[in-house]
Amino acid sequence: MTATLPMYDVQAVRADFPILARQVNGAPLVYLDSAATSQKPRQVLDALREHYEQRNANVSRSVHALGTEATEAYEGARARVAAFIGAATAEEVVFTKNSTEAINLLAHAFSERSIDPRFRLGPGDEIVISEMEHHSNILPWQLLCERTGATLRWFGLTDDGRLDESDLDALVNERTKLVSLVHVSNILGTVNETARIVARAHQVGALVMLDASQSVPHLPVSVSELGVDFIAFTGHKMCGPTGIGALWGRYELLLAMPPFLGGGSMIETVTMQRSTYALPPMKFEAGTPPIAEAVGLGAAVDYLSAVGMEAIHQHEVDLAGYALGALATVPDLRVIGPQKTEGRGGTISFALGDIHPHDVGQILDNEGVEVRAGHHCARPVCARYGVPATTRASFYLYTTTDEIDAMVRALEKARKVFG
Amino acid sequence: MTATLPMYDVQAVRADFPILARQVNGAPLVYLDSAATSQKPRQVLDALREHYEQRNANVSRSVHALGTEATEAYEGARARVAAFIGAATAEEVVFTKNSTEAINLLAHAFSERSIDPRFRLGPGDEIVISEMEHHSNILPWQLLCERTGATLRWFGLTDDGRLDESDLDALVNERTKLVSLVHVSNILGTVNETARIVARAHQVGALVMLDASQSVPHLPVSVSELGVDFIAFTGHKMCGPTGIGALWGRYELLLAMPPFLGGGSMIETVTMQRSTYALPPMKFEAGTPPIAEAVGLGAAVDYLSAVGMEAIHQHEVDLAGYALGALATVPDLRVIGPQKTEGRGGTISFALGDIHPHDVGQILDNEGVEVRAGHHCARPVCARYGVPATTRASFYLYTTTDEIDAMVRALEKARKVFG
Amino acid sequence: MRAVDDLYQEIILDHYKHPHGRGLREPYRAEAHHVNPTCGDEVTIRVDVADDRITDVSYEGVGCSISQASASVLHETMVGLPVIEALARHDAFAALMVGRGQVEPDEDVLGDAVAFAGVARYPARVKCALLSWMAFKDALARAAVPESNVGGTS
Amino acid sequence: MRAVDDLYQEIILDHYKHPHGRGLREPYRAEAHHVNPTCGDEVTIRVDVADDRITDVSYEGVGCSISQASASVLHETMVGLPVIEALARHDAFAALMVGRGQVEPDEDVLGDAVAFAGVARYPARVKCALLSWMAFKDALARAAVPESNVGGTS
Ligand SMILES: Cc1ncc(COP(=O)(O)O)c(C=O)c1O
Ligand SMILES: Cc1ncc(COP(=O)(O)O)c(C=O)c1O
Repeated sequence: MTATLPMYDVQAVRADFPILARQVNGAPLVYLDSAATSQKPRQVLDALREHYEQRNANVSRSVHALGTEATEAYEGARARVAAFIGAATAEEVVFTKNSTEAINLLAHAFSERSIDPRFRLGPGDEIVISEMEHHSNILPWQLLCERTGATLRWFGLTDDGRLDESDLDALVNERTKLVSLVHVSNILGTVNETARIVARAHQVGALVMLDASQSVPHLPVSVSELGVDFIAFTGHKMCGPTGIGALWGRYELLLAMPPFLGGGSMIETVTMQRSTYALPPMKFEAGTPPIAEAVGLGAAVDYLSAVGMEAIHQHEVDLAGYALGALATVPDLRVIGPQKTEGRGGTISFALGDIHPHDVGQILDNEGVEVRAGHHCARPVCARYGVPATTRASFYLYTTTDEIDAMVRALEKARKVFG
Repeated sequence: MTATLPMYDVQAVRADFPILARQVNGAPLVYLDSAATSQKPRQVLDALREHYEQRNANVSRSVHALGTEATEAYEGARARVAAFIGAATAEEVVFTKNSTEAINLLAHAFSERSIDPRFRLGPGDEIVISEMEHHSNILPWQLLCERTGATLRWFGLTDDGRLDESDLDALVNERTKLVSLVHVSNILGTVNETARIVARAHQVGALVMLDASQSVPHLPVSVSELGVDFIAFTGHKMCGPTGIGALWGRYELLLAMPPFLGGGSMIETVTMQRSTYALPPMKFEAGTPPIAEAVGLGAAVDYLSAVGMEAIHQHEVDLAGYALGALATVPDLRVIGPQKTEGRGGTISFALGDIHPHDVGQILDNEGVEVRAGHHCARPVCARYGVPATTRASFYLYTTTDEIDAMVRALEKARKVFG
Repeated sequence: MRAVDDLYQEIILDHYKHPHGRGLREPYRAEAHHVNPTCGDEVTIRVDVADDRITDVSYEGVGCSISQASASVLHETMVGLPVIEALARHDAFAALMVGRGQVEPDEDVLGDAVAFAGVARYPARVKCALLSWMAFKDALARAAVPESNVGGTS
Repeated sequence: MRAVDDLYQEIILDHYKHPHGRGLREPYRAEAHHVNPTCGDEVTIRVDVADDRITDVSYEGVGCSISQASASVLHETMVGLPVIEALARHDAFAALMVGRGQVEPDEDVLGDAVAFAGVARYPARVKCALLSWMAFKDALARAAVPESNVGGTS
């Protein structure tokens, strides 16, 4: 077990995150809940403030200089986000308020009335997800199936926390209209291999969406290499502000989709009788968008790129290896999800004997160690592995092995109190 | 004409807004586009930064101290916003990304499948809006009528820029399910009297929504006094951040409405087969909400309350009076909308001869005067008054009579260039 | 251990490790099932009533020490009480829980339940402590209506 | 006047006040209607072509000085050109407009249209300058397809 990770200056990174200097319950903050939301570097907070103090105005609507500067900042952020995920053009990036809205936006493109057959969905048609999904990639499809009479199907999970692809050809078939899968699990840490599933989906003419909420922040992601049709991700998990997320989609598909929210800025022309719509991405950005938040996300993407996504990913894999080793020394501790670093990221769920995760989390919190306890918006995963909830530690670019040590020490205390 | 407005210390207010120290095209910034978006006081920017630097965490999901602090900040903001609009309880305030989402949320509550008859909508049923609406209060209803086969009807406008209520009893009738009206027009500045319309709507069993995007920022608004069922408003127009808005609704109605976006945090329990939903407001807040933005909006509401909504409104009425007087001195200038201060706010649209508003706006911008030129997302209003677009000056708590004078001087230049 | 000792009082840990009256029993007049949506904890509560007195509170569920102990204390403190007193005790407990540490607990009304006073300073855990108590109140309300949803869920 | 003089060149104001070739005329091979959704400006452009040459560009619309003058210059500069040169001129103009002031205009290719070079530094006005030119390109594309949408909208 190596306690030092060469080539990656985690202390320099930490110095950029003001909150890491904080104390919690009299102990230094040990923030191990980045899968819920990440902390923000000074660079992002400065960009937000500078935007509001220097060029705050509404976008896309004014001829005035302030409005032009705001629009350039907003569209500039779109271009940077597009480049970050390897999109063909900036126009393929639709800003939403979070991943959840992005997924719902896509879900609302499907209906029985759709003119484009790819988005026509009714009884007999199928949507395929998995048992590993976050609720935000379950509920929109359950609601869609209720609206349309289509059928929801899903991949099961193997005992070691991976997608069970044994049934692939039966599950993804001629009736399948969309396969929507989590790229990296927010509870198990699993990084899903998608190539076979994408190939099969496209073979039967289905579209493919990846819920990339936990991959875009942590790994180099290229939509063109993935070969998928849509991805969704969210700013607050990738060093950006809350209130912003994105749907990326192939432009041709965005063109074919009907609008979702109606309102200002998504129109071409409006009369009381009828209206026509703007082109994507505007068509999907009704109302005043999260302007400053987009600017903040642009700054976040710059920050992550400067550190290097490859380096961040390697750092997290190293931390995961270190943590799996350290957790193995805790009696009665069972890791739920992949036990090795292969095909996993820096998010680890576990059970500590039969101590309830709330109690584990509370004792850890008392030592300043912030982990999450609960079902992590992925109840079906908990059900699959026979636990009501888990304790989850999740790492990011600023996490250190010392913090993992602090967690392990606190776990011993939890065992004492509830032993 | 009084050039000084007693009892209101506009210079003290201006000192709180860092952007007002800026230059535009070599001239001091004269920001007369607050109806598009307002500027932000230091107090709001400080609250945002402090949130991210001190208590950034995801909400409603963690037992840890940081998550608890973030949740209390978020729910505290909800309580302050609720108090600001005179809501009965904090749970009646649903946070959205902007007004537009709030209106769409309500629109999606209506369907042919609704169990509650108040939200059941199909062929033969009617939704009533007006010709004075912002596109964000037109498109959601056009799209809803397309989905359900219901009919959209609307109040016309009088020549002096007011709702034409002469047809009220025919327009709002037994078939009406909802009346959704703008409270204060973003283009004409008109403050709509709503009492008669609300009484008639309730008499026939219809619900009433007010688009309060331009009233909540500028006047004292009490939902209980208005007697309506829903209002929508948006943070960025009321000194708050972008990326946050709200739907207020009577709790009993929110309870009866189906969820809109599906995802994390809006559930009670989830299985792959089916899910149940949380109570309002959570039911409507899928995914990670705009947390820092809510905190910022809470700070904005505190700031506005400290200045005093009555004082702000009076200041704007005084400014409107001053501006109407000053604009009357400009040859060929025609105000579109109410010509007197009675029943209007501090937003004034006008035509300057046949100079296109883009050109007017450009010349003004060259002098640092930022007004908006266009249809202001209210094309039907432009059509009604026979103009393709207008030039619009809109005031707020930080606007001065000197700024209005600067605009009038710049209008003379526009006349020279295009005369 | 620092502040967390306040939360995990001896008496709470005792009830957690040795729950009283656990298990669902017959006969019962009404039942309620509550879920804590943020963590997935669940409880089912059955109430039996005779002559305006609580004759049994039986329960089953999954949850943390606080939610389990509070169900155990609920059983302990409610069985044998006149319904009207049970309601008063419920209200005093709920007021204590949402009081953010500002409400002075009255041991005469609350009995062992005063041990939960520390929970009020942990807003994230208040729902845990209240889970079974809220289900109890629901069940009791149903018990008051003759022939209501016996065995139904909330 | 400061920088805005760059934008409102004499020649642009001239075309605005005295537009050339304005009005919709017959005959025409194709038509296109474009709208600027942010301000509501509109233009209808008709193109007539004979022997691979632009024989007429007629137009009508509402809009600001920049959009009106650019339609007038479009007419002036395109009529009489071989289609292939018209397309090259269109592309040079579009490149100039989106060039943010970094593209050096070539007066030989652009003619009077060079006067619009200043617009490139006003991103909010670029759409105004391009409105009629984009409609022209659409109409021309339609003119190339025999029997296509004559009289249709974009
Ligand atoms: C009257 C009115 N309604 C609705 C809106 C839409 O608000 P938002 O763009 O924040 O959704 C606006 C402002 O743009 C408005 O002025
Ligand atoms: C895998 C996954 N999908 C979707 C989401 C939803 O993201 P958001 O809450 O920002 O909408 C999350 C995080 O909460 C997630 O981890």
